[in-house]
Amino acid sequence: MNAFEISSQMIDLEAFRRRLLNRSCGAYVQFDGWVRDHNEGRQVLRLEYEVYEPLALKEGSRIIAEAKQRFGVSNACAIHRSGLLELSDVAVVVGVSSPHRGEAFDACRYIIDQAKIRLPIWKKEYYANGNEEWVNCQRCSEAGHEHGAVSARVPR
Amino acid sequence: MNAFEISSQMIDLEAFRRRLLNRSCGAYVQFDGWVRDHNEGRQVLRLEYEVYEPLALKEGSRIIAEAKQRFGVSNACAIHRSGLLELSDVAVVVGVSSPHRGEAFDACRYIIDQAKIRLPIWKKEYYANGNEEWVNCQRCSEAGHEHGAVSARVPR
Amino acid sequence: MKICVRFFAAFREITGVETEVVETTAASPAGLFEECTRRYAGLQNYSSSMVAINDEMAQWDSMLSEGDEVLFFPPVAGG
Amino acid sequence: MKICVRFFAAFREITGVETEVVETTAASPAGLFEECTRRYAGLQNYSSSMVAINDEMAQWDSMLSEGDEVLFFPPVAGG
Repeated sequence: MNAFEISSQMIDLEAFRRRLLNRSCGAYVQFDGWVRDHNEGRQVLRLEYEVYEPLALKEGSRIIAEAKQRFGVSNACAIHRSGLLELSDVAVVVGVSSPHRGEAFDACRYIIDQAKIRLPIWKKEYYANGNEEWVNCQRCSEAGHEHGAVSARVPR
Repeated sequence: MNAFEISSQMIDLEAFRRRLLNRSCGAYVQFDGWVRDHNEGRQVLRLEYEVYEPLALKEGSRIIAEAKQRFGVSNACAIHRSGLLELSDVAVVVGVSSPHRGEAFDACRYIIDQAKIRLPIWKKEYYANGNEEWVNCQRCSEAGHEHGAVSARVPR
Repeated sequence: MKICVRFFAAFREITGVETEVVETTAASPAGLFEECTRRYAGLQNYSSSMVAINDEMAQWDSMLSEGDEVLFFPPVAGG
Repeated sequence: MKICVRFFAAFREITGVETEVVETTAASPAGLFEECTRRYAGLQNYSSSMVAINDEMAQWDSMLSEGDEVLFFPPVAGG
């Protein structure tokens, strides 16, 4: 199994967690991204993830490898959903196990932060009023292009 | 159910997580403390937690309330085990749900950091060589008494 | 030279095109995207858009070569 | 005055005592603990030890009152 996966099916969290169990680890940190019923004041009914898999898998594995190297954690995995999701579904899960907790927290946060800005994944929200809309990464819009080597503003 | 609990039984993680599910939350961060097979170079076989429940419950609830107030998260819970634990058992679990992820990470870390230094809980490790020992909170020993109002060095 | 262009998500919906092969003199993805905005009304210079060439993330000023596949990504929103 | 003293974890194992009622003139938990170290060989001044009075965390220089229950906690290690 790969450290980073895309899944069109509901994520099996128990199986995910078991992959990270390690007797030499005292700390496990998990982040779940849940489908939220609102966004910027609008009522969300469901959403859809479009994923460009070849690159998402490559870039996702790279992020995991960076986190392991940078924080020295024992193990790290993530799964991101594609397709249609309902409220409270798990859109993404990141798990990190490590002998101590500090680096597990840091690595988990690094992975989800990077995943949100580097993976070729797009989210379309369906609203209660019948509208639908592609959602921008809020932080990207606010902060401009902080994606290091992989991003650039389209020049005017 | 209380936000902070002590349990002498194996923790049911699925039930724990369900308590924190919330449709208005997009982020869930969970920390598990696992029983590790080593500590400071010694092989650990199992361990035992002694808990002074009346105060642990009071202080644990206080920590959760502080985290909710300080970071503005929607929901936070924790369960700490008492009694004998085997390798890979979950010794403690902390879960935080929140609309956004930053505060969920911060609150989860605050709760486990505070729990480790403020709760009247003691850990005895049983080693492969037949020895057993009460384990000090490493950070406490290193940093001295940084527990705010609740701690003090025993004066000489 | 011939370049294969792919549009994703919002870009695909704006252009109505998923994949097209274009004949271009653009030297970089930036120039190529500029050509596209002239061809497709509504295609805009999103800030934080990204570009990939042959399934590798690339720079907007990377060099294009004959037969490259250029992927135009609107701002991403994983998680 | 009479004070109920409770020892936990390592302290209990060192003293061999879980609960005892002592007659003391100590004004604070610090003084009371000092008395205990004279009574129990091996009971030491651990740094980061904590004290509680009547199930509330307390300071080592808090005032003791007749009938208080004083809990001596060796350094904790939750999680």
